[in-house]
Amino acid sequence: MLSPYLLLLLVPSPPLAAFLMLGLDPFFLRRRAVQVLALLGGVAPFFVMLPLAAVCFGGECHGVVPVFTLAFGQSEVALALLLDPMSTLVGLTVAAVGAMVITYAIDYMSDAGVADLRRFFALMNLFLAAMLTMVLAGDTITFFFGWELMGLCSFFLIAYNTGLPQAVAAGRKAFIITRFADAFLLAGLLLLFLEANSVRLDVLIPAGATMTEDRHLVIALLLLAGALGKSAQVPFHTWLPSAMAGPTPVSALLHSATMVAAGAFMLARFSPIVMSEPLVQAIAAAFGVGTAAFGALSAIFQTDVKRLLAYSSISQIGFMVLAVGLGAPEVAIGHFVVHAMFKSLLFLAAGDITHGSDLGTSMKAMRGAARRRPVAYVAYVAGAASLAGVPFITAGWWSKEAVLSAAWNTGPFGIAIWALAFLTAICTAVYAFRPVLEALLPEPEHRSRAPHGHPLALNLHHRARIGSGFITVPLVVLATGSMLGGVMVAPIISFLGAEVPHAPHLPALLAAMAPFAGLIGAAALTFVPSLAAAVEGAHDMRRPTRLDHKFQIWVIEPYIRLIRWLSRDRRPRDADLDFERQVRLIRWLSRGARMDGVYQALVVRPFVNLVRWLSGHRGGGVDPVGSAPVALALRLTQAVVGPLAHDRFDRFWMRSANRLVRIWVMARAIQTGRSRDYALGLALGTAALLVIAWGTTWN
Amino acid sequence: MNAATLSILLLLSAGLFATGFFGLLARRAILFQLISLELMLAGPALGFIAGGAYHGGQTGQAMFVLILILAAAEVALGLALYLALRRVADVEDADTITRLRH
Amino acid sequence: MGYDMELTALILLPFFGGIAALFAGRFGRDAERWVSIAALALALVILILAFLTPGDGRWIAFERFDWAPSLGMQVILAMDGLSGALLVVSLALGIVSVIVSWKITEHSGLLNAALLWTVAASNGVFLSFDLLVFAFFWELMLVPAFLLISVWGHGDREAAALKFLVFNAVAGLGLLAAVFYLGASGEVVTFDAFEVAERDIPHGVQVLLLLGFAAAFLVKLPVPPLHAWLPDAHTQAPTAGSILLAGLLLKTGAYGLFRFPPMLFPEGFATLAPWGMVLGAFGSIYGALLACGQTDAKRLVAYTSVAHMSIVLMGICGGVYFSLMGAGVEMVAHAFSASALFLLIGALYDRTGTRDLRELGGLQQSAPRFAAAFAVFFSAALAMPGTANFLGEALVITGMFQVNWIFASITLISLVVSVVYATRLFKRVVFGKARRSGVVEDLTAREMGPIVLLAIATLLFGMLPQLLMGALEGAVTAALAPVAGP
Amino acid sequence: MPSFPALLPLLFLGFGAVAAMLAAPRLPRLSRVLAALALMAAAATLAARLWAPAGQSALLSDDGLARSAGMMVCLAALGSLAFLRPGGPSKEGPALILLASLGGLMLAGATHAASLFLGLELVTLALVALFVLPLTRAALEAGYKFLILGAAGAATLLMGLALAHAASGTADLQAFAGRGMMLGLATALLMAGLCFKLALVPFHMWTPDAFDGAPRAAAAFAGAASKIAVVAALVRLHTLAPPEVWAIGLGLAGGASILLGNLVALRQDGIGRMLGYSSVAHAGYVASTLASGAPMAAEAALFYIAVYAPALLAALCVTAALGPEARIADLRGLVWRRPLAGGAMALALISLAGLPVSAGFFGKYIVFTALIEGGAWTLLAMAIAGSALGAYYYLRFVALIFRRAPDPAAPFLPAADRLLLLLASAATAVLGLRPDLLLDPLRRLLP
Repeated sequence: MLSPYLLLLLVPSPPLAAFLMLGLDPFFLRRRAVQVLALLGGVAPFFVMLPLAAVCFGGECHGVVPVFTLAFGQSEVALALLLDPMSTLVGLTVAAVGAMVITYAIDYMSDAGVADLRRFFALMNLFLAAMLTMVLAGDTITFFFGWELMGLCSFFLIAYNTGLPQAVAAGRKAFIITRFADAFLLAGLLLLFLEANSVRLDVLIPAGATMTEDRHLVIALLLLAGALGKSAQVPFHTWLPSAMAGPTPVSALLHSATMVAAGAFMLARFSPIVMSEPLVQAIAAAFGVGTAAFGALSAIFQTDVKRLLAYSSISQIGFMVLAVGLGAPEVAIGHFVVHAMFKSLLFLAAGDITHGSDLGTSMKAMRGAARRRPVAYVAYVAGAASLAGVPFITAGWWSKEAVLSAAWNTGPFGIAIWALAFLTAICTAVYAFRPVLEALLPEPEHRSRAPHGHPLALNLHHRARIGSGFITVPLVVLATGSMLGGVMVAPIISFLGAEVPHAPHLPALLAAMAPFAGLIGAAALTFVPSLAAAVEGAHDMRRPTRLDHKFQIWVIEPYIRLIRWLSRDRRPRDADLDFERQVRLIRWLSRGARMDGVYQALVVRPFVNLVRWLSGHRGGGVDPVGSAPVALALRLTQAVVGPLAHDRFDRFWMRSANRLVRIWVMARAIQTGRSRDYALGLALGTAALLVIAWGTTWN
Repeated sequence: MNAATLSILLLLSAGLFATGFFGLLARRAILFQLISLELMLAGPALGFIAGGAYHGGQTGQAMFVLILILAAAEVALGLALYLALRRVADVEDADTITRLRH
Repeated sequence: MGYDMELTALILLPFFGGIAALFAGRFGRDAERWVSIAALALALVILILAFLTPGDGRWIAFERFDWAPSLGMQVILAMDGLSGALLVVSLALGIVSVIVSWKITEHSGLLNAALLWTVAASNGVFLSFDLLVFAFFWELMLVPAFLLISVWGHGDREAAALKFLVFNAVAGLGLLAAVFYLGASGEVVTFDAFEVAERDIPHGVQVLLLLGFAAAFLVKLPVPPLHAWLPDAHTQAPTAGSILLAGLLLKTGAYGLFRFPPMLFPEGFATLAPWGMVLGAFGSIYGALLACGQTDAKRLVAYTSVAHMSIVLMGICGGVYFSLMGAGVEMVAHAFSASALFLLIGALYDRTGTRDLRELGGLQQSAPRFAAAFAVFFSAALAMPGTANFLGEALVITGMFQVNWIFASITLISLVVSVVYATRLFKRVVFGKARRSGVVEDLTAREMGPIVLLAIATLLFGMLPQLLMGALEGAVTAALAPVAGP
Repeated sequence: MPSFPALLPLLFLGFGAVAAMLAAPRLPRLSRVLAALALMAAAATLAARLWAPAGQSALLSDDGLARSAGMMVCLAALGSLAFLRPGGPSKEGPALILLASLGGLMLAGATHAASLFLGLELVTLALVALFVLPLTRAALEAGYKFLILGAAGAATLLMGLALAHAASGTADLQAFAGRGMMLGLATALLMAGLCFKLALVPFHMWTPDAFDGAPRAAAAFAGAASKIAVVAALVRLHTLAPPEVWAIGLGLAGGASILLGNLVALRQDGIGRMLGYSSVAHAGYVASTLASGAPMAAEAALFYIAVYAPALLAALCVTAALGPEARIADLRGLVWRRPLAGGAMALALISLAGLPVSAGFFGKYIVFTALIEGGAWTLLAMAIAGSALGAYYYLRFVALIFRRAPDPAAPFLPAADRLLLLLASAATAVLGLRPDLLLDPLRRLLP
């Protein structure tokens, strides 16, 4: 009898088939055919997952389907797909979110050309297949295969708008940074393989957990680094906000709900290995909560909805990493599921609201949403509430509460972590509600004076053609999930085999208050004009704004005192300097702690210089994203290196050749052409021979 | 004839040879170079005669005759060349015949 | 031992096919091309038949007969999985290169002959176990390749061809001297590698001889600082030349290194292998960095070849099962992926007349098939899992972890840098707007054929690695045994 | 007492020379045919008697070495004759070639001072005359230099012979087999004379000028036929006399020749001069082979020079067709204009460079092997360095032969030239595949 687990093989197949059919060029496909194929490929995995999930929830939840076996010398490598509670849950979530996003994209992308549409959906389907493969992987090779393929798709999808230099540069940045982190993961996985002599997760994880050598620590750290990179955790986070240059469905699926969170999933997957080292655990928890706090703070000061959501993803995944670090991977998975729902919802709703606006995805484009796109706006509110963790009625509250409780329960350090996480929760609520409140503001005047017709009319035109059900259904489904999904959190955690952590009443109560505190903050930032202007102005060097008095007293003043104290500054206060400092603070936060600049200075510029030095070529243009310092550095190095063109070794060889030519010039001068000189040669030769003869026959 | 005489004669022949060689190196006129060549060939010829006289065979004399004949042939060729060179290139000085070089 | 002629035929068929192609042009349009393809296809069929007949375990096929007995020269042809895989590569790339140069009408008879002779000579290298015959084919390979570059190349082709030849011929002298020494130093003059391997050569002599062998192999590989010929040769060579250069000639260096040093000089190899790894580690980074700095697309790919072949060197010198297996896989994988990239860039050059990255762009919009093909081999260049390149590099890294984690880390760094250059190439060629190049015509059916073939090969060996790894098993174990001994 | 058949080749050549000279003024074409027939007859006789039992006379030895070398001399002379351009002021070329070959045959078989000297002088004087045949300024210059140096060299050799004769009382070359300072000095002088003919550094100065200025066919004779004869003489002699003198002297001269010849040829643009310097270098390989003292040195040296001859003949034949001042640029696209000439030239240069498929590869093999067997590591290093340089400059020319954009002007190739190119290329290619065809007989013929 066929095992029901064989269905596992079918899960990634539909999107893969869709990718192949869409990607193979010789087939001619019309627009409608492309959309149908894409939709089938995108939705089918969910329906394949359903019976599997049923089997799994029915209790028989450990199925391994071997794909094939490789003989590697002495060791055998068995590739397999694995069905266990974790992969079932995550797979189901990914399949569901993927189906929703692809459905949504049918409408959203409808004004693209057929060729671009094919490419887009081919890649989206490939991504879905890769992600499902990774989630269901039963061995490290398949796992890494999916993992890397996701990265590749991410590169292509961010750079979907190939004519846009920022998009291409953002794609490269994302790819390079994640690939850098993946190198750590690969190293970790290979070392694990060498330790356990197997790649099968069901063999390797128990084997890995029992290692007691230094290697264990190294492997755990390597895996952690890989996870941090993929999940855009500090210090690798810079790629994620840039990645928002991709289309909104891409951001919704890859760069929030699924791929980015894969790092947390990986940590949960390998938690028996990673988390049996207290040091690694502590590092993970520290990075998690630090990233969560940092991401939330940065998100507050964003003026672009998608970037805001990107920082939010960074922050929320920080919570998942924190949970894993606290030794509660099950809680992390719970948050993963919930986060996937509400974050994709937020992206989809925001995308729908801002679609076609000539303000792009700026916060201002949200204005008037309630009137223009009521469904999307309501969905957005639901998502934001879930993100902020409005108690009881949203799913977000349940999962976040589980994380906070886990922190509280960990002991004295846990309480510190809890405190930080609690503050983060407040910040979360602030940024979560900012777009919601922004949308209540009146629309800016110049919207209607868009140069190329009325964007709204354009959108309506497309919608009329495709039917807005493609937009509405995903929004409604995801909104429902974000609100009511909370009831699933506890079953999920217990299904994964862990206790649902419960905190005492006081911290729980405090945590429940956080969203409301955040709401107030958000209202202040939105409706107090000077504050709003300050946030706005922080992004624009040329328009410095004086901040509101109260904000000055409560936030800026302590900060400046702190800075003065830290830098031992005893000089009298200088208003301009103070102002400079406060602008710098906000700008620092809003640009993701300037890690981009740090990377630029520490990695990119030396790298480019090295390459230029080695290859000595006159460079063309470089990344337009923040390329000014690079260009300057290039100009400088060129002035020095320019004359020394080419590959150093090549130059060495060519110089030797030239030297040989010089010797040649000297050598040929011997041949003077005078017969007397020739005779002299003869005489000298004879004399030499005579001397030799004399010397050798002397006695 | 004893060994000492042979040595003296051989030294003489070597001296003749060396003188000829020196002439070849020192003189620039083609004609004198040809004369030096003759001298160079005379050296070994004397050597053969001396060797033949010392050892008492006919080989030395035979070689002497052979050398004379070939030296004559050589000089004949040389003179012919000299005339041709004068006609074609109008040169007497061997040092100016340096068109082929390097 | 059976006395079959199948292995001999694998060398002679392309050789005589080349002679036939030289004169076939008079008998009809494109006759020389069809003759060439027929010869190569026939050889491929013979090869496949040889695969299907059962061998003696270690060798799939084995032939031995006298060539010039007074010189100690025998024809010893033996094919195991490694040679077999490389022969498949060689014949397949031969066909590809004939197809690619279909449009070249200038002296096409000699062109096809040169292509076929290159294939024949490298087949000889892959099969010969008589060291003198090996050296013979080794040197022979240079001549047609030299012609390919210097006659049908671009730009300053003579200088590039000469540079290629001088580097390789000079380095080949080291091999020749060592081979001659081995032949002359025995009791009877023999170049039979199996017999030579039995000899007890003193350690110091082994090291010296190995240096002679390594000179030739490392230049051909090439590994920095001996790589200076490669970028020029690749840049100026015609597309078919680049394909054979990257796909075949470079592999002969790797093959030689894989096969002979562990077999003939086990102790000397053990002494020098760490230095080889250092060289490989340096080369893998150096090549990758330089690839990042190129503005000529072909030069860029040429430098990636330097990086990848350095990884192969590291794998071979690693001397453990995984690294050797990885080196073998990487050799085959790189043959396909680099050839394909050269093919694509060549096709682009035919259309736009430029390979300058600053002038190219916008393929995605104007030529989607082109872009898709680029995407596939772009993934291979940066060792995406699923391509054979990943398998090779991952195996090398695994092996390096067993040997020395520093080398493994360096390989990983080179892997990261590969993303930088690969995305740069992709950004400049496929993305962006068409700059000077204008709108580019998409790939034609004739160009698609080889590309699809190469893509299938790259992905097939990546997804079903047993196909390749099973074949390499014997050679890997053979290379392993002397080093791993107690 | 030598049998009549042993003398037959000499007779063929001698009478042929007389006949050719008589026919030359009126019937230059007949003169060429006669000369060719004489050479063929001599070669055929030698070939037929190749395996006959060895004989010995007072002056000449009739053994395998003499026969095989003589046969090769005749064949090489035939090759030179093939592209000796008829016409010009003097028509005695074929007769002179026959005389020179006669000298070569004597040199190859010489066991006595008289025959050695006679052979040497015959070759030198005939070559001088051949050099100046066109009576152009360049030819006269080359001839003059060769005459002056050749005579000086011959005198040096004679001085050595005289010393040996005085020391031992016999003019038989066996006289050198003794020991003592006198004999050592004699050997040195003898060696100087032979090194001159072989064009070893520093006795080589005449070679590039001759290859440049003299008719190519004459240069070909000087480079191929005469060198074969000298190598045969060296092979015969170098085992006799004080071995260290030979070894050190030949080793030094050979090593210097390899380095200097290859170095100076490096960037020569004149094809003739390049071949001249390369001929110095190749003579260096031969000399260092003999100096190595390996058991196989004799056959290696003969094999090498035999393999070198057809390549040189082909290269010079093509050069001759390109005109008196052929430069590298004249080769541009030659293979597209004249496929046979271009192909033969390319094959010849590849053979000189020692790359397969060409006899030169095995020439390199045999030289390297001899050096390894003899343990001459310094010479081996020099040979490797020289080959490295050689690869560069030969292939520089090959690259140009295959350059695209053909020049419409195609050089004229008479039928004899074409035949020569075909045969020489065939020999080079066949020996490049089956070196044992030549090496096995040589091995059995040499003592």
